[in-house]
Amino acid sequence: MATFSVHVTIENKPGISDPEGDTILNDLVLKGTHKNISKIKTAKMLKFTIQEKDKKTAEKKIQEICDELRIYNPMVSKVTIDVFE
Amino acid sequence: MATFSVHVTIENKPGISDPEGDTILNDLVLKGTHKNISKIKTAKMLKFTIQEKDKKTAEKKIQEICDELRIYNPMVSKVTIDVFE
Amino acid sequence: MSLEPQELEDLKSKIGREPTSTELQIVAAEWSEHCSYKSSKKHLKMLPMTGPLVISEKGYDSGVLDVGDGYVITAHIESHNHPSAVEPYGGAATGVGGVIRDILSAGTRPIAIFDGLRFGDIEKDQQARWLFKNAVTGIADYGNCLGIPTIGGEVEFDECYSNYALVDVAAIGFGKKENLIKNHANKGDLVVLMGGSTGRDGIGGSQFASDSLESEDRSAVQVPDPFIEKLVIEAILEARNHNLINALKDLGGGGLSCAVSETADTLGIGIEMDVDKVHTKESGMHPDEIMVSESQERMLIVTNKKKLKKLQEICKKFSITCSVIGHVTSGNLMHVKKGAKTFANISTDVVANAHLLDRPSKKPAYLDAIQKEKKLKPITNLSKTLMRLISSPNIASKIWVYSQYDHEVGIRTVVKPGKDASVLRLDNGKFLSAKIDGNPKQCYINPREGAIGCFEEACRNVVCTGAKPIGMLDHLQFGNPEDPEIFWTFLESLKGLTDFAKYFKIPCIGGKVSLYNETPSGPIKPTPLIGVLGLIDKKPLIPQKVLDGDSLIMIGDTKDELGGSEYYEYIHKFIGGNCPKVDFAESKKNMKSVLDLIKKQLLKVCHDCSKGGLAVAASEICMTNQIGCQLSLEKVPGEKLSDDKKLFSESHSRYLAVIDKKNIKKVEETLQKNKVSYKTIGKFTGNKIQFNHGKNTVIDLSVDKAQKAWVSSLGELVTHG
Amino acid sequence: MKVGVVVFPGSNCDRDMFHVLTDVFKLDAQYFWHEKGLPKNIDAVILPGGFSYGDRLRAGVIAAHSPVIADVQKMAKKGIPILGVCNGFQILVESGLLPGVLLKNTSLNFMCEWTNLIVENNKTPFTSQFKLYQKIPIPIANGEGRYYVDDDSLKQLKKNNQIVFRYENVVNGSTDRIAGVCNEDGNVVGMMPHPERAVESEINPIDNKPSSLIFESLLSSMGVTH
Ligand SMILES: Nc1ncnc2c1ncn2[C@@H]1O[C@H](COP(=O)(O)OP(=O)(O)O)[C@@H](O)[C@H]1O
Ligand SMILES: [Mg+2]
Repeated sequence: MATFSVHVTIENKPGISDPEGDTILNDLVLKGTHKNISKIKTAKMLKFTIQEKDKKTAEKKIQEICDELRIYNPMVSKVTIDVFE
Repeated sequence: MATFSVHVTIENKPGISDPEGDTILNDLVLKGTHKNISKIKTAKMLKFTIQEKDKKTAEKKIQEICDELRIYNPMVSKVTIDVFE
Repeated sequence: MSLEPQELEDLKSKIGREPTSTELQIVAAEWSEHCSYKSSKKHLKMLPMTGPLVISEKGYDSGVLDVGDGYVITAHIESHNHPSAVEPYGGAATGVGGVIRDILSAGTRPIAIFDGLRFGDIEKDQQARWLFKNAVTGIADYGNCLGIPTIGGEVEFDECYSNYALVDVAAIGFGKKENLIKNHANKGDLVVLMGGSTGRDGIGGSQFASDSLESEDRSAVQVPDPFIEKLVIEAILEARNHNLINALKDLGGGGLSCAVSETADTLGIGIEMDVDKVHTKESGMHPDEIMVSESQERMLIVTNKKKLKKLQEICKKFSITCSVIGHVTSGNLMHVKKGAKTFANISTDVVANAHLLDRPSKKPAYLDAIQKEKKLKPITNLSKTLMRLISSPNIASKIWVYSQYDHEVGIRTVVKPGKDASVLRLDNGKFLSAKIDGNPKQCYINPREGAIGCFEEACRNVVCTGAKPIGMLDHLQFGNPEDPEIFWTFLESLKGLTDFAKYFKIPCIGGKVSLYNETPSGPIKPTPLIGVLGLIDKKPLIPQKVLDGDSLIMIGDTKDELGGSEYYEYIHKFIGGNCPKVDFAESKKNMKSVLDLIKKQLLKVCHDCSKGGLAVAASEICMTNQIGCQLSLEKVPGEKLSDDKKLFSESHSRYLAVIDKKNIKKVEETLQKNKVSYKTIGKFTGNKIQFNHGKNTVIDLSVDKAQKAWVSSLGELVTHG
Repeated sequence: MKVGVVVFPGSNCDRDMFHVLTDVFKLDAQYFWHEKGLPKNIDAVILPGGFSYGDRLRAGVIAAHSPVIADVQKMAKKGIPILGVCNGFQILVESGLLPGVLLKNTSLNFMCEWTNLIVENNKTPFTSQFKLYQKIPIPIANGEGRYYVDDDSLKQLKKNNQIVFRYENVVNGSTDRIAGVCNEDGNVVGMMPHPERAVESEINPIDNKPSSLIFESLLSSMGVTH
């Protein structure tokens, strides 16, 4: 068994609006001197520490947990899973 | 000029507690069948799309923006910046 | 964290030996200004603390008032200035958490929160805006999650708070008198720590609060966990219902050190405890760290062996950890062990009773010059001036703030925020009215009269709802008390408050002193904050819709008192002048008359004149009712004054009352009988706010336009810069 | 007639709801802690508002995994009236009993204010006493109250008459101004505004009668005449 750090990034699916990202962009960033930013998207990340036999299984397990426990809402969000050792 | 995607991950500094991560772990994940998870940490991510001449400058610019606009409070949080092309 | 050299000597002579390192930590925490009140305690005694409704028993961290029929209310006020200045979200949130636990520790359920917020000039200063926005979110996230309504407060901006923040929070609790915790303990009783785990976060917080910001201690950042606090509240109240609690104490500044030593000292017992039994966030914490950690959301319970099991069951139900950390001993020693090894063994009356100081005081040099009036630039367009005031951050509606707070949860809120005081219904059919007020601009110019003014203003706000003031909370916030000039302003404010409280027989039921409020550019202006609680036996005045043809009566005299006014400071950028003074006899007469009128149900709306004076108060009635008003300045009661002074003077003891035509006669009868200075000064009609002087129109503003600016300008400023 | 009020860790409108059920409408109400099941003799279930599990991860998602939800699901199938208010609505959505999802308000802030609802479906056990399109003055208090469904689901909702309440004006960016929905059978209803805060005239500055009809409807659906 080894310990893995698995990062789950939850963000809105394309087409779903992200008022928070838009607000940070329009009311904060573009009001300043930084005009070369064209988009900001927000996401939430969960960093799991998991004991598993290998990287692959760790990823699979976390994907299962995310689906089963509705860590993200599939109607509006998608997840990306990255495993680190 | 090229377009870069810059991911800013904001999370509590080590030693500063993360009640949300604890609740997700204790009240959701560990209540299920997944006992091999030992820790969950939450983080927030902002994905910037920026026009810059190179990767290095893009990273520097974003760091500046985050500091100047107080996107995070350095007393509590730390940021990690990753640049993608 | 350390003691002053002479304090160390004092400690050594009291215990007759060298203190251990743990003892030093414990004593330093407990003897800090924040926990010991060493600069202020001798003087605070002057405030009247008793009265027919006051219930005082040992060990309560909040004031208790009997509201009849077997019910009590509890109240307390706190600030979290230093933490909020560096981490406004967490600082403000944990401030709410702390004051709530004070209410809980008397055995009452918290039913309302108030917040008083002060920052630098948000129009110019981005840092101030950031602090403000995050402090509001912190309070919202915490109070909303607990399900305790935040029903009132105040917001003020002044350059004296640049790079700093004053975040004051007050809370009110309610319960049955028979359910109050009667703090007691017997030898062999168990000492239980319940709630959040103890961690390295917030180590040295109370010391931090007693230092000025430069020496900031970064470990003092606390992460709020309102979810645990909510569980702690429910678990404590359930345990109280099962009579499982002999004594109860919240953990605040000074952490376990203060909670254990103060509990032992007030109950006249000793406590032996083992730091290994404390549930911690991380392993390897040193006993010193465990004793002074200010981790949030913790309560200390004294129970006994028979009750323990049930207590543990309740904690388990709510998934909160509870650890038996020690037991009650005879004698008065606080004995801290780690396993078998002793780390501290010291008499609690030494720990809990710091050497009180008699600090020197001296009238500040600036005070004489500042009360001189200055010749001001004449203003040609007073409509524009009023419009600017209405949209200014200090006067604009605070709806952007209170609409982020759940102010309805608990279904008690009869008069909602946005008017003067808010009103809650109580289970015995009575109503409780409350408001907090401060006014540093006036207190700076005249510390004594300014403080009295805050007290009277809070009373006025409560009186406007039909409530008789029954109790007061004071929060005295000043700079470094070691500076005699600052200490003088502290004493003057305190004396003023004492005089007013005695004259009106309003007991002080609690308070807090916060010193060392220094910003990078010097001390803050004196900022006493006064909370007043009022009781309504029968019916509150719930503002009714103002209609065409209703009359506006002004009660109370307008005087040449514009020192510290928004008109002088915001419009003319002039700090100084004649500070408004409360005439006690007149104040009493006016309060009584307003209460009479409300009791007789003769008023539709009652609003006090405060910031921005008559002009703003009358406009507020127009804007909230979306109706115009024609006012005659020559009728305004009081001294002969220029139009601008009549409009914007901030003299105290003044009320505006809206009256249905048919009631005018009866109203006048009452006012004449009470020998009150009053006049009918206006009539509601149309859609313009119009102030006339004889035939001249001095101010002419569209209600719609004014209302839009008043409602939205603060939110616009915060969100869009 | 027994109404169950389910309490989750962090529920905070449970006592308000209980007061309204028992003191105002004289119903026999009982609290049920989320870890236990519900007895068979319950005639209606209410999931009150609050911050179950501190709204962590997403409002309602952790509570949706509570043991009690399995029983709520069974009762829903049996046609027993179930009402979720605010956080209760979020829990019903997260447990799949109601369609859609509740997102952060477009203002990004918690919003506590009075607003008007329009009754769009008066065939549910909680709306039967309303006239269609009747107006209800009522307070909202939420941070994640923006109802969202995609276009196809919205069509479905409309087709099945599942939209129960709409806001009169745009309040928080909800799809089609939706404030409350029901399941296909109509017995499970979720709404973001708080009817329990609006049924007593003392605390309702506008008009307490419309909100009362929500509870009157429940009484009548259970065959109680008031
Ligand atoms: N920080 C705040 N939190 C909650 N309510 C607030 C806050 N600031 C102002 N309010 C509310 O807005 C209204 C006006 O406040 P304020 O201008 O201080 O009143 P007054 O001048 O009567 O003392 C009051 O109802 C008050 O409770
Ligand atoms: Mg007022």
